[in-house]
Amino acid sequence: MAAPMPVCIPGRKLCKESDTHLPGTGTYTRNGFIYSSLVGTIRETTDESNVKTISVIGKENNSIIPYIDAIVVARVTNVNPRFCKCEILSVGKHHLQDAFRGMIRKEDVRALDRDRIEMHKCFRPGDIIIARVMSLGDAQSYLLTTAENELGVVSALSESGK
Amino acid sequence: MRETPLSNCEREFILNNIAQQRRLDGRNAYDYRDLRIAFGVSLGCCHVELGKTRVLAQVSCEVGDPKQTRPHNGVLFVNVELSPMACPAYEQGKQSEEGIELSRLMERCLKESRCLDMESLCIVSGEKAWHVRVDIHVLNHEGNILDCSSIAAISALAHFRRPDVSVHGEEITIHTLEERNPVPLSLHHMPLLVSFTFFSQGKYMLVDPSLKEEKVMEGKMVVGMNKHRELCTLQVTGQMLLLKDQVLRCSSIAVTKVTKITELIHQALENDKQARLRGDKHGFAVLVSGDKVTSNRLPTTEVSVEKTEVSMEGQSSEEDSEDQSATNNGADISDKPDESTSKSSAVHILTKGVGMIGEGGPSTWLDLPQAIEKQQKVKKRKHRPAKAEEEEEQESSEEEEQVILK
Amino acid sequence: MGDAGLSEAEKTFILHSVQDDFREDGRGNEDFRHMELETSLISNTNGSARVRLANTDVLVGVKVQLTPVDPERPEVGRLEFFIDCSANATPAFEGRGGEELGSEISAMLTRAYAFPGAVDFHSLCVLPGQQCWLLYVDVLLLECGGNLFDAVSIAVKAALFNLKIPNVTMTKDEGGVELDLSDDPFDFKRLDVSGAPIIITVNKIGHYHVVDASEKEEECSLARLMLGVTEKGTITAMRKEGSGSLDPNSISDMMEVNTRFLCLPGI
Amino acid sequence: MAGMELLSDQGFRIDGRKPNELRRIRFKKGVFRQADGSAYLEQGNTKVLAAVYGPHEIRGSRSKALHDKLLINCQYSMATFSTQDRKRRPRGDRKAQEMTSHLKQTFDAVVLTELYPKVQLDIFVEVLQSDGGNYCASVNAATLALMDAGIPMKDYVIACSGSHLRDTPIVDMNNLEESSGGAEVVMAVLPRCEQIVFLEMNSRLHEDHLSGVMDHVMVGCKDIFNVLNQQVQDELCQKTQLDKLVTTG
Amino acid sequence: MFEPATEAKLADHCTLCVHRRGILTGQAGQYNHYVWDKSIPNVELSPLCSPNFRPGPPGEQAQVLSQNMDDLLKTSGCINFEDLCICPGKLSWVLHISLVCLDYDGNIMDACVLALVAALKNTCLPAVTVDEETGDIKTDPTTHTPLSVACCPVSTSFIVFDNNILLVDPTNEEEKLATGAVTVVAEGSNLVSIYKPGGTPLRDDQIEDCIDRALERSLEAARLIDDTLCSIDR
Amino acid sequence: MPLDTRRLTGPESSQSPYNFAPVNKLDLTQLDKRPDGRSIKKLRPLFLRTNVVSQARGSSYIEMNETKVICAVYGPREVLRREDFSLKGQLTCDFKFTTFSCRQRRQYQQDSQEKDLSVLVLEALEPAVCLHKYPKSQINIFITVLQHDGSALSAAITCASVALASAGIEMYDLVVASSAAICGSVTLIDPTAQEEDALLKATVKPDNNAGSVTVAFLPSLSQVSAISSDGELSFEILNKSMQECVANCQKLYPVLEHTLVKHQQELEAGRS
Amino acid sequence: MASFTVVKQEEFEAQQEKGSAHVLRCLTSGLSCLTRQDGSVSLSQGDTTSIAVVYGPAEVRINKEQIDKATVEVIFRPKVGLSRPEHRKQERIMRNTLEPAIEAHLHPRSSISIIIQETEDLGSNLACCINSACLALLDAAINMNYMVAAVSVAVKENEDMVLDPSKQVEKEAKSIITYVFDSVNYQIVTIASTGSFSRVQHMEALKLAREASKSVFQFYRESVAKKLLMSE
Repeated sequence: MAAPMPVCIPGRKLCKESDTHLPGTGTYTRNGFIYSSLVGTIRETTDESNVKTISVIGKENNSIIPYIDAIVVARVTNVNPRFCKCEILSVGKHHLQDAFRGMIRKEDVRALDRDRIEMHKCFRPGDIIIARVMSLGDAQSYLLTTAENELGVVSALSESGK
Repeated sequence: MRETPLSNCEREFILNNIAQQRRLDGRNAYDYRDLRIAFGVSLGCCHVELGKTRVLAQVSCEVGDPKQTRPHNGVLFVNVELSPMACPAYEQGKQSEEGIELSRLMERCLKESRCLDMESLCIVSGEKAWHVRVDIHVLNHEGNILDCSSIAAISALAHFRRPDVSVHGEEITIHTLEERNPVPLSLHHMPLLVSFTFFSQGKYMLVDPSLKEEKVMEGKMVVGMNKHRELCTLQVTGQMLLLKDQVLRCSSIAVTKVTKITELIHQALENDKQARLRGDKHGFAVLVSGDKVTSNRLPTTEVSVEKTEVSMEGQSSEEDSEDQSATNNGADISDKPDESTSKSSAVHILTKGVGMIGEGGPSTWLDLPQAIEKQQKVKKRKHRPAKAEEEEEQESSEEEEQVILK
Repeated sequence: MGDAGLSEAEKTFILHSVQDDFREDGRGNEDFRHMELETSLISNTNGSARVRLANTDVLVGVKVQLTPVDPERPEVGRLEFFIDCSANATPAFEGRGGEELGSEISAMLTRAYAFPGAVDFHSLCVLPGQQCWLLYVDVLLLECGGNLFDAVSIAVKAALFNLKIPNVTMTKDEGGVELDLSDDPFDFKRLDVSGAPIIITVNKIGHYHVVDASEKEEECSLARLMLGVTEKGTITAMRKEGSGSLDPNSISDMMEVNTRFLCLPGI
Repeated sequence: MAGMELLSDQGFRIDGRKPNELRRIRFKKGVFRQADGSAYLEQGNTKVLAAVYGPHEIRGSRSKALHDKLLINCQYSMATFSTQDRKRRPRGDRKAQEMTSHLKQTFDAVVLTELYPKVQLDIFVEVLQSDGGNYCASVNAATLALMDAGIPMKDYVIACSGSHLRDTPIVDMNNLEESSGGAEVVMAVLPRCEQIVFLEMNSRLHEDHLSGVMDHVMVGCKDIFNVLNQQVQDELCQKTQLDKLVTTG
Repeated sequence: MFEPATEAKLADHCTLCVHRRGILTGQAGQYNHYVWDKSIPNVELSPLCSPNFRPGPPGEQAQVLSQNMDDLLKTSGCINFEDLCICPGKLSWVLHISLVCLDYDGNIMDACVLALVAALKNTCLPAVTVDEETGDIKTDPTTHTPLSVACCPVSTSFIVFDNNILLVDPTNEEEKLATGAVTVVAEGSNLVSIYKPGGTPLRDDQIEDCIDRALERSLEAARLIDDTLCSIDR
Repeated sequence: MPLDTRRLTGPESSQSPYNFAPVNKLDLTQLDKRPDGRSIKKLRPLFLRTNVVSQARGSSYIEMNETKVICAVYGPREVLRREDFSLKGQLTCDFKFTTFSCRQRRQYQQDSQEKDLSVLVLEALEPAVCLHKYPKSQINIFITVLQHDGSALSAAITCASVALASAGIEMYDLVVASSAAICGSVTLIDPTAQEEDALLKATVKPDNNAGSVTVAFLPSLSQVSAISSDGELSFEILNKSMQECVANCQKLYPVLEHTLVKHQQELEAGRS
Repeated sequence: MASFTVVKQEEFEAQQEKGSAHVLRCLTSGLSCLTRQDGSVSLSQGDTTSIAVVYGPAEVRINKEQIDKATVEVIFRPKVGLSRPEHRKQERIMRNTLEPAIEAHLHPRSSISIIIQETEDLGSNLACCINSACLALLDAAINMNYMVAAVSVAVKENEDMVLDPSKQVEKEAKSIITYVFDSVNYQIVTIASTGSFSRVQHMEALKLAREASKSVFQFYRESVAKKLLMSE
């Protein structure tokens, strides 16, 4: 980056909210103004229709917990005929300090002939998978899916564990 | 680990047998399994086998303050722990329902029956008294751990000797076992627990239930009694409805059982005493003696080894072997230490009270308490802004209002 | 506290009811609910009281005990508060469930009573530098229908008022001083509680300030201000509770509201 | 000898009762609004509160649920000020835990548990003031609370304690008699069919006296039963009459 | 009123060790074989210093560390417990030693030992006078007497990586991957303890090597402590 | 039988030597100069730094002369116990004095005072954190007081808010706290431990004021997120000293700002 | 048989008292002495006895589950009182000693738990416990990479070496070192020491212990062989 962008801290008033200035990540609006909610550098992006989005970039560029539609890396922990459980290791580029529990249901494993999926043929405990967060799920775990071409198991060991 | 439940047909089978006055191990309804009592080398250590059920009890004591409520008495503490040792169902640490019940029954049997003379445990009234502790370890759970532990506990108490004390005014001296012979605890009587199990609406009753019988029983009645036919505890557990005469029958049976067991205990104590006098082999080493099929014994063995000087040159040899290893697998010893040895001989004193050595340079923690107090320059830098802001605070506050972006 | 599980609709209803100063049980924002108070009902205690504030039911027992003085302050007696949230109030309190709430209340009470004038601490000292009375104030929460802190504090004050401290006779002998309590039930002294504070909680619901909130109302308020106030109108402890924040002015207003209830301490 | 002053030569007990005389019993059902059933009971100076919640779905781990019958969950606790010298904690100590499991056992035997599979019933007992016979008072209070909550039971379950002083059995002991170190027999029975649900004995009692004591305790239970039953019935009648009035307008 | 406090830092790792002196009153010390410990070290691995630790009572690691510290104090003879005695049988000092980990990045053992010794070395005991007949105790915080520390044991930890590579001063990451660990506590030319709790079996020469390095290091570290303490004017 | 089987336990009868030391009384009512030479209205110099705990997500260390507090922030972590599951994020706070931090030796277990303080800190911070951004996860704050020389609570609150900010947790505003001790007519800003317990021992006339106030303040939203007072105070005095505390919070705010900006710049430097 | 040991025992005690003794006290083992467990052993070294039992491979608590290997847990139960930090330390040593010896990866997401009960501590207790644990594992037929044998050596004030010291000797000794070796090429698995010593002493003790360990391994083999023989 060229010139050091101004650094701001939570609660700093950035500018008036208007149809030309929209709040981005790391900000919040309070009676008509955009405030920063992070320690970070201010960044404004202008799209073609000349609308500025004001956002604050903190120490991580992206969210630090799984969010809907995020691409996550996870390790399969156990598998049963209906679903498999896994622990989410990282969200996007951000590696999680401690894992979140996730779950892939049988019907979310792949897009095509879902009714002929056999879980234990798709996953084995220890497999590393890439998945997308479908929903926040229940109290226990996030709901994940691998029903896309670029999603699924990316690293696994053979039967003998070699 | 969960206990594997009894299959229905097995359950049926056992119940049917009981209905026909038969037990799996061929005993009669009111028979005990064979009982074996052994004492350890250390005093107050007793090991009881009731059939396959095994319990180890150890009595110990220490000097402590008496309870405010009973300043003239010692303290007796009974601790029963059902560890996974005994059976997989038990968990380490957390007391199960069963565990609580068991330890309470033991407490009531030993404490509330006042079998131990508490006054005699007092050293200086209101100040110092003996705390006697009975630890009961269930080693193997094959049913009826209750009776087994009560036997173990009481015989351990009878076997135990506490160090002798003498009080001269303020001075309290506790004599080691070498100085003076330890003194036995004074037991008024020997309460024992006998448990009766009931089956099919209390129609059938068995003494000394085995594990399987306990699994199918519907309720249990525990009778605590000493050989003077005094009831010390009475308790009905489980969901069943009893009638008075059933209770009375149990207590009358208990009488005979208790007298028999008490004799056995006395006999065992006597044997142990004789053995000790004769300087004979005693203790558990006998228990695990090589005469059993599954056991083995290696007699005391002489270990021949070269004398010191040999091991000296052994050292030198090892030294060179070391450099070899250092050479042949270079990765073997990381070179970190070498570096540290080479250059870290110099200790850097950063500030008063803060020194450093070795690799890595100063830690992020460099300006911590001691550091900062002394380290003026660092502090200055730190504090200037603070001070500055304090002086012209209005200015700073309006700067706060001002809008950065427009 | 406040786990009535209200729907949004209910919440707005309560909010409105507060707005037009006519709450669901027909009270105004600054009205207390009906309260019963009875004293000396547990014979095993030296002083006891029970307060029933609508559905909130509190039983307090005070026991006195002679203890060695605190080396830090050798010439005064001590108070100790313990709040037990009985499972009878709600199954959630079973086992250790109520401890958090309990410790919160006791902490507030301890604060409120932590000033010299609360009770005559010096009169609680039997033998300066050696023996003093330790007052165990044990609160038993039997049922909670909102506004616990106030109810508890009132019950505590009543129990202390009801407290009978047996007289102690000292006899000097050569080992030191012999203390013996008189076992005559009528040979006792009372404790002066005129200075004892009670807690008054003001809830901020919407933009309005509400006293003696019911459980439902408590759930609607994000922030509440609790004050320990004495008859003299002094404030002995203040604490903001709840996840919301307040602006300085509204705090003063709430304090205003509080001070309007100074009549209460003089029960 | 402790027995002496506990039982005077004229055959009167320390609190002036006759050997087989009960203490005064007062009780009130439905003292709480929030509980499904509740009762307050006094036996002499022993004061107990009982509350019943449920049957409701299992709290905590589902694994506790019993597939074929109701799970009864009890908690026995004593107010810290209830005893002569202050208790440090109201529950959780061994004695309380034991008492809890005894209560559970007692009510498991009498409540028709098979009617409510996979659900839970809470019975909470709080001793406000203890002057002997805590278990008995708790059981009796809980029975009333269960009735107040309308939980089906086989019968009343009534508990009473008894002992043996100077060759005379006594019933419904108070604190002094309990702490004197004499034997104590506690029984919980179904008074109509004389069946024993729970039996406990502490300290020492010679085997020969057992039968006598048990008889007297049984009688004691029946007396208590009559007292309770009488009032419950009366209240019921009054209530039904009220309802009649309401219905008929 | 300051407690002697020291911090040992190994790179990112920091342990704060403080002594709180306490007077043991009463006659507990009197019973010849029921004497209380006069130094009570406790290691606190609070959840603050690393995500591996949860709040609540100390976990296994903390307990083992505390025990190691205790053994060290007892066996190394670096403090003479007789010195702690004020008035035989009646009164004596008790050293409450709390080692609080502030930032856990591996090799806590070495850090603890370093901190422990350093803290011991700058412990000062206020003067105590006992009135004979009344038995009243008077302390004078203004006059201090430093605690005499006989020797200064230094621990050096190695981890075994991938069954044959030895690494000194492991970081948290390295410890996670380690297949074994060796800790040698040396004092001058003597070994106070060798502690290899299991892990992969090692050849004698490897152990020998550890001992060599430990002995070397002990000298340096001792110098570090002394120089540092000298730099504090007291 | 030691009760705590997980720690090495010493004799119960051990006492602090200071119990036997002569106590020097400090009378606050007529005091021209404070023991540490400050004027009545003066704050102690504040030293703050972030990133002190390498393992934590965010951490900070605060020092006001002899009051030293360290704080670390972990999470957002997932909520393990299904009971306290909520779609809104949760904040937990664990406040602890080290055993050696105070004049009297403290216990290892969290005592009631520490529990109380934990709750206070928590309630001071909650309004400032955008919890809705962290569904079904919790953020843990751990605070340890290394040395306590008065105003530990306000130090802790300030420290924690900085730690949160440095952890990159989204917040509406920072939280600054400051405290004051009132004795009779004098109001001591930012009291030391000595002054604080002089206050407790102070034998003031019944109608006289003696107490202390701590206020936590959100400077840019100008909201009070926590307020707590002890001791007997008249309504006016309390109100007045509250305003003073608020003013002091405003003074301290720039220090926090400076520290955090520096922190961020260091990060940037690290990145590029 | 009893008398035979008695004599030995006394001689032995005497020998240890008077000076350096390179004798291993007589070892006695009872395999599968208990019934409820998968493997159980009561071992006595002279008068020091301990009982060790093994469960597993069995189901594991979900929070301890490891997806690639079995969870090995060791519980040491002192005879008196609850377990304190000192016992935690011993537990830790034993677990770290036994864990690599067990082929845990053969039984993923299962638990192998070893419980050791101290029954009589009359010297070299730790060694006795470790040995009994190893035997118990053998008795439970758990796959192992190698066996382990523990031997303690005491260094007296007068520099004398005493192998497998008794309680009395331990009391007087300057330092006690416990070594554990593996059965493949007798390398050092564990060292635990109390009290200070010179490196020369360490090496001497090491040699001594290693020699002794060989006879312990021999004893293992015999015991198991005998058991198998009986079971046929």
